[in-house]
Amino acid sequence: MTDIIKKHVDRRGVIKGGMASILATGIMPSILTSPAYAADYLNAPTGKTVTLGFNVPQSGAYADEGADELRGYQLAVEHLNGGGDGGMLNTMTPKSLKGNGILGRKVEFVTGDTQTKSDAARASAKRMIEKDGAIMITGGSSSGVAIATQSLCQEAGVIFMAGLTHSNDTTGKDKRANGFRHFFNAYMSGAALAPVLEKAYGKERKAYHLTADYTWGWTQEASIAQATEAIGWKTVKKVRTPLGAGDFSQYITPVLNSGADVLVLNHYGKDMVNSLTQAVQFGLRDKQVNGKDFVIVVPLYSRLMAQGAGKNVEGIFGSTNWHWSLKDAGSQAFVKSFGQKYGFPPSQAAHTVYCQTLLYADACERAGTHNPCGVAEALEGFKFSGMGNGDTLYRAADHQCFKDVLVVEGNDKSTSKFDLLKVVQVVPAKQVTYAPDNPMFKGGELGKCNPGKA
Amino acid sequence: MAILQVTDVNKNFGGLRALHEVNLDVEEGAVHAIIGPNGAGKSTLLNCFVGLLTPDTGSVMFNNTSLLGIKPHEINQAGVVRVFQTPQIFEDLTLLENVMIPAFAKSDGAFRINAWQRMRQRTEIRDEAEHILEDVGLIDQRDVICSSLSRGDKRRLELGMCLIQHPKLLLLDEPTAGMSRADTNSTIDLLKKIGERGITKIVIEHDMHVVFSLATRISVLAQGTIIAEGKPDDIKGNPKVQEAYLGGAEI
Amino acid sequence: MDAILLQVLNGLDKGGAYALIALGLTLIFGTLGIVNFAHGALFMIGAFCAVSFNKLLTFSIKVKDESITFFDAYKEVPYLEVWWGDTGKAIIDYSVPLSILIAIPVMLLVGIIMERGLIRHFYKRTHADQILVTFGLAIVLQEIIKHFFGANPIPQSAPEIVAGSAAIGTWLGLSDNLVYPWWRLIYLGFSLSVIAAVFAFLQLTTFGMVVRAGMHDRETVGLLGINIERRFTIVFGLAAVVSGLAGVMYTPILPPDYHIGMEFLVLSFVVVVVGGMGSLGGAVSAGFLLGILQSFASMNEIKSLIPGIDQIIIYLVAVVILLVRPRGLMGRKGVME
Amino acid sequence: MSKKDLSVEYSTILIFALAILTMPIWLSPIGAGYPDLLQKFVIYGIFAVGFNILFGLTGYLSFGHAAFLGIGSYATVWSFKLLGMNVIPAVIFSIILAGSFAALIGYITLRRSGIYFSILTLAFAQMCYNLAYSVLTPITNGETGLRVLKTDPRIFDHLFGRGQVDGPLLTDLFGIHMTGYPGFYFCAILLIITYYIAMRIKRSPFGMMLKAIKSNQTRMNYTGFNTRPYLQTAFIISGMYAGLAGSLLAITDPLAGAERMQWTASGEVVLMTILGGVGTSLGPVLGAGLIKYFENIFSSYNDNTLHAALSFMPDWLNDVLTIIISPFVGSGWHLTLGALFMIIIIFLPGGIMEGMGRIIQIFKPNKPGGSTKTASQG
Repeated sequence: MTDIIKKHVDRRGVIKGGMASILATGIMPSILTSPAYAADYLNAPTGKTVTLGFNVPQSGAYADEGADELRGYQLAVEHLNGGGDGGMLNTMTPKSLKGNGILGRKVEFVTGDTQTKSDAARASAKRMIEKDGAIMITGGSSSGVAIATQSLCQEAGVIFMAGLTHSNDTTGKDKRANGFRHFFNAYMSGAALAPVLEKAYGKERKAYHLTADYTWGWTQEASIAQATEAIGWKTVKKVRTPLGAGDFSQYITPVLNSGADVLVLNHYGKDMVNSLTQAVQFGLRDKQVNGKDFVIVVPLYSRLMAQGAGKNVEGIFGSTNWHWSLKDAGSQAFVKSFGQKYGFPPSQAAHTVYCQTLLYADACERAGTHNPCGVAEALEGFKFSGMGNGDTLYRAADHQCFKDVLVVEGNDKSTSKFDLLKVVQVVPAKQVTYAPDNPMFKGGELGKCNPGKA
Repeated sequence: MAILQVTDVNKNFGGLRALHEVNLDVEEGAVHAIIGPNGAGKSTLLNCFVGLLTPDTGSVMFNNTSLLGIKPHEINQAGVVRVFQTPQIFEDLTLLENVMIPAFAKSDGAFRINAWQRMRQRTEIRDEAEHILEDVGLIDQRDVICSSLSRGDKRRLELGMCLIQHPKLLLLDEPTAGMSRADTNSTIDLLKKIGERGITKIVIEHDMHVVFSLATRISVLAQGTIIAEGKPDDIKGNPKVQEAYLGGAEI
Repeated sequence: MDAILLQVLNGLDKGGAYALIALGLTLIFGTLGIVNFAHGALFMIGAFCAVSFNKLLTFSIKVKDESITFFDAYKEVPYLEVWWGDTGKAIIDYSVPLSILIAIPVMLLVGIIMERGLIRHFYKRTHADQILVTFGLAIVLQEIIKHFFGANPIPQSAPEIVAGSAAIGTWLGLSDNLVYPWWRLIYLGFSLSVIAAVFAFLQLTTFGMVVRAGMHDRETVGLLGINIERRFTIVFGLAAVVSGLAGVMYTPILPPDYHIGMEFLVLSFVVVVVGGMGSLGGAVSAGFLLGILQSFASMNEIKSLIPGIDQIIIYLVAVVILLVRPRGLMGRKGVME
Repeated sequence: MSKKDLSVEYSTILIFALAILTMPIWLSPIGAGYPDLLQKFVIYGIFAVGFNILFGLTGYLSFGHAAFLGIGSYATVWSFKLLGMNVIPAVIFSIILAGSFAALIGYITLRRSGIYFSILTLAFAQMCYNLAYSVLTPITNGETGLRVLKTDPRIFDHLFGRGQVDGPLLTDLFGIHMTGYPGFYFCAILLIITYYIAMRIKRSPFGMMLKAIKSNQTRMNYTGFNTRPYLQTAFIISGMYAGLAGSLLAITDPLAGAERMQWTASGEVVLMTILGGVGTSLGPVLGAGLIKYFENIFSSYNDNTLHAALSFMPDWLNDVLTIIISPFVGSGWHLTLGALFMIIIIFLPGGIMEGMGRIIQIFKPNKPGGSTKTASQG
């Protein structure tokens, strides 16, 4: 009923908006110049603004991570609109962005709370699409939510730029044509970690896995087990633990007698904080097994988790997507603008969503349209650098970014509360790259891009 | 013939002997009073009739079928209906509803899903309920929620709820306990009036005024055994009863 | 053998925690007849007593790290260390056990304010109303804590001297692998002594006698002309202290965040109900029973037999017990039926 | 009861239907007039109405009703996967499956009453949730949630030559896609039907028996009723309502996640019902709407949108108000919700419906004899 009326208004708005942007920027509006992509797609921006949807957890266990993501987004919007010091706009190459919004339209945004639940995340994303007219959805801090939102965006016909999602499935068996991931994944964690672990702990190791009993946990368990077995380690046991178990003692004590000398914690967030804290309390790190020091590995780290686990993380290896202490120009520019705006360094969550927002905007500029199909084509196979992870490729086959991965260690000489992790090695992209038909990523299909209602 | 036959009922609570070899025959149409001092086992006996307690030994036969081991609602469906010592009514519902519900039990049985029927389609039940409310003198308050009734009115309502079921045997557990003299008298009148319907009644009562105005037969229970049984006049003069009541000033 | 002994210890330790959390809840249930969905929030406030106390102790001199220019990175040295050197350090080290001292008055106050300000107006209301109002309160308390402390867990460490594990196996001449964290042993001892103290208080004092009588038959006690209202307030305060202390002592095991109370809420209800409504002994035995069963169900041998059993064991046991024993282990007839 | 009652009944349902069907219009000004939220309003309305048949009428407080919601969703998605994207078999399949689960769980849990019943239902729902999240992943697709894939059999779709779909797979009712507004109207019509059924149940002899069980179960037994089958029936009916609601969730958005079964979801419907008014017909629908509104709209405010919303004010006032309001919206929406629970229940023991009743009382001319409570038909 009402939306029919609205659509009439909108059609007229398209022309007006187009005229306005000619006048405002003096550039030929790309809508007219790129006939390959229809101008009539879902939520096509009509006025002088374009709306992005930032869908992050604001309540629940990952609320702090969500808050940091929002900071990253707001910074990105500021920079896109030409505010602030420009951040990575100054370092990104190649770059089509001009600091005047996206395609001359001022960037606006709406926010929502995913509650780290698939249902709530989808409801929130739907609100952004249906009510607020968002042309792109981004965010998420767990793989379940990201996958659920990604498939929603595919069905609805908008672009989804994934936030924090580490499961292989996001760009594996659940990949979608409208979805893109900048963050690294469990396979990359394994591939990056294994050589470092081999160097530090040798080839003769027996690993015991504690794994969060849901899809992300399983893919990480499989990835790490595969990577470590490749360097000669044996996997003694893989034990699944319920999500949110709280007290892990009943899963930790069997480790003592298992003959294993490495404990791999495939946990994230609160589960990881708890299981690590308790494992250390059980004296695992003081133990000697098979004549070697017992060690713990946490394949996926985040600074907030390290903060939660306190000094228990000291000396424990893990991997991360990005860290503020990196010295390359892109990272420095981002840390500088983030630090000056908020007074503390950004987390990897803030970094990945900042990059995602910029990458989306840049793709729009290059495609000359917001049409998801155009944007997707522009992103596919896009090679860029200067965004903190070296030379990066957005692979066309699965919409996954291939870039350097960091192996980090809990800092035992931290000087401030931000200085909890130190970068041990920057693993080059080549080492973590895999074929699109790798068995761990098989089974899915990108399908065709969906521009929404025509 | 006896509508209710109680044979050799024994009931012990732990070591306490509550009922011992109780035998009781209630004739159809009778108003049979069971009297006795506190703790004599009157309520225990009544509880054995309605499935609240199961005797250790003995039998309770109603119309030649056993009442033991069957559920309370089955006993009710068989025609044995009880008025409780503290009124058991539906406090959150209106008086009319309170009386209509038992009528449904009578007409629709122990369970029936009549979820699509409108209440008003059951005018026969409604008319009957209004009639009963008239009988117990509460028709003016038919749409009042019961929790606001006085205790005496609640008792009368409960009596009405039992009457609408057309019981074959009505068990009355101290129907006038805690009532004023005026209320007691009006209850007696009411019970007398329904007595004309030919319902067999067992009455447990302390108030001898009530007992002797109503009962056609009396059993005296003391320390779990029946010590005397007979017509009211016989009981009045019975020395064992006098003794049981310690002088029996009331009698 | 070791594995079984360790799981028994785990079970006892869990059981102690469950019992302690359930104890306060069943006290409130039994005496006040209140379905308190804010009980988890009390546990959470207790935990944050420890956090705040630690923050207070580690109030620091901030020295700007000049090497970082983009944002304010500080080297932090707590004032206590500056003033008192190693003594100060030691005090900070003991912040968790020391925070019990402030948690007791704080929790008592919280409990009394809650009871006086809110709960007492709900004694006569339906359970549904009680659930809604206490649930609302729990959310409000959580959000307030989240506002000040964030959503991320905040680690609290046990004192250095008990940070490691006790070599139980070596003492007993068994395997070296039989070790157990000191702090968990302390927690077990602590929960047992708190439970004992609550029982002693209820059994040996006249106040306790009245409360027990109240749990048995609230109306009669009211009729005896005893000022039951004031006692209710104190009982609520006591329950708040017990759950608060459980929270304080649990912080080194589980770094607290604002949501920690909700995670224990369902569990504590299950424990109380399995134990039987209004029965303190029931709650304690149910706590230990569920703790031990949960530990054993998580053993690899059993998990491989019945996959996923460790995820549902608590609920499964609850169902079985409630079907076999209609009012839980030690419940009485007519309480919240 | 006369013809007048009958016309009251029909006009009630007519007004209700009108109000529901015009929601897209009158909810737009407060920012709730978009399909997804409208769908959520009516779907959770159905859930709460069904829950109220059990809780409101019999007083049995189930803390595990979300299990049936989840089962309904899973059943629907499986129906899509196996049979095809038509919603009719999906709805029927869900209701039957949820009803059977309710029959089974009810058979066990209804042996107990009061809090023991609540904990038993909670235990069953939590078992469902925990297993669905992990061990049962082959059936439920665990954390990610069950979705329809192009590779699924969808027998009937292929049979009728609609197997190959170019775009996304959409649920349909004989060609009409059940997303957006058509989806809303489909759900709305079902809400109106189920609301009418619930109203009829409440006013039927059966409903009266349920109310009588709530009031005094002992009396019911001694009045000759076998109460267990009554309770069992009520439990199954409300389980079927939950199954329908779950099915509609999956129809309007073909994904079934395990979180739908968690105790917090069961708690949510309890809160909706109490907030709206236990035992009233309309209350649960209002409660559901209010909670969903908070969850979706209040959570979406941030400083920017607040500034924009208050832009009609002078700048300084705008800034001050933004600072004051912002802790209560966005990430603080839980705080507002919690405070709202407390305020409503402290001042209005009967929930929103009591509040509305009081407002109506103010405008009504004083009636004599207000001291005696009379039954309200509602």
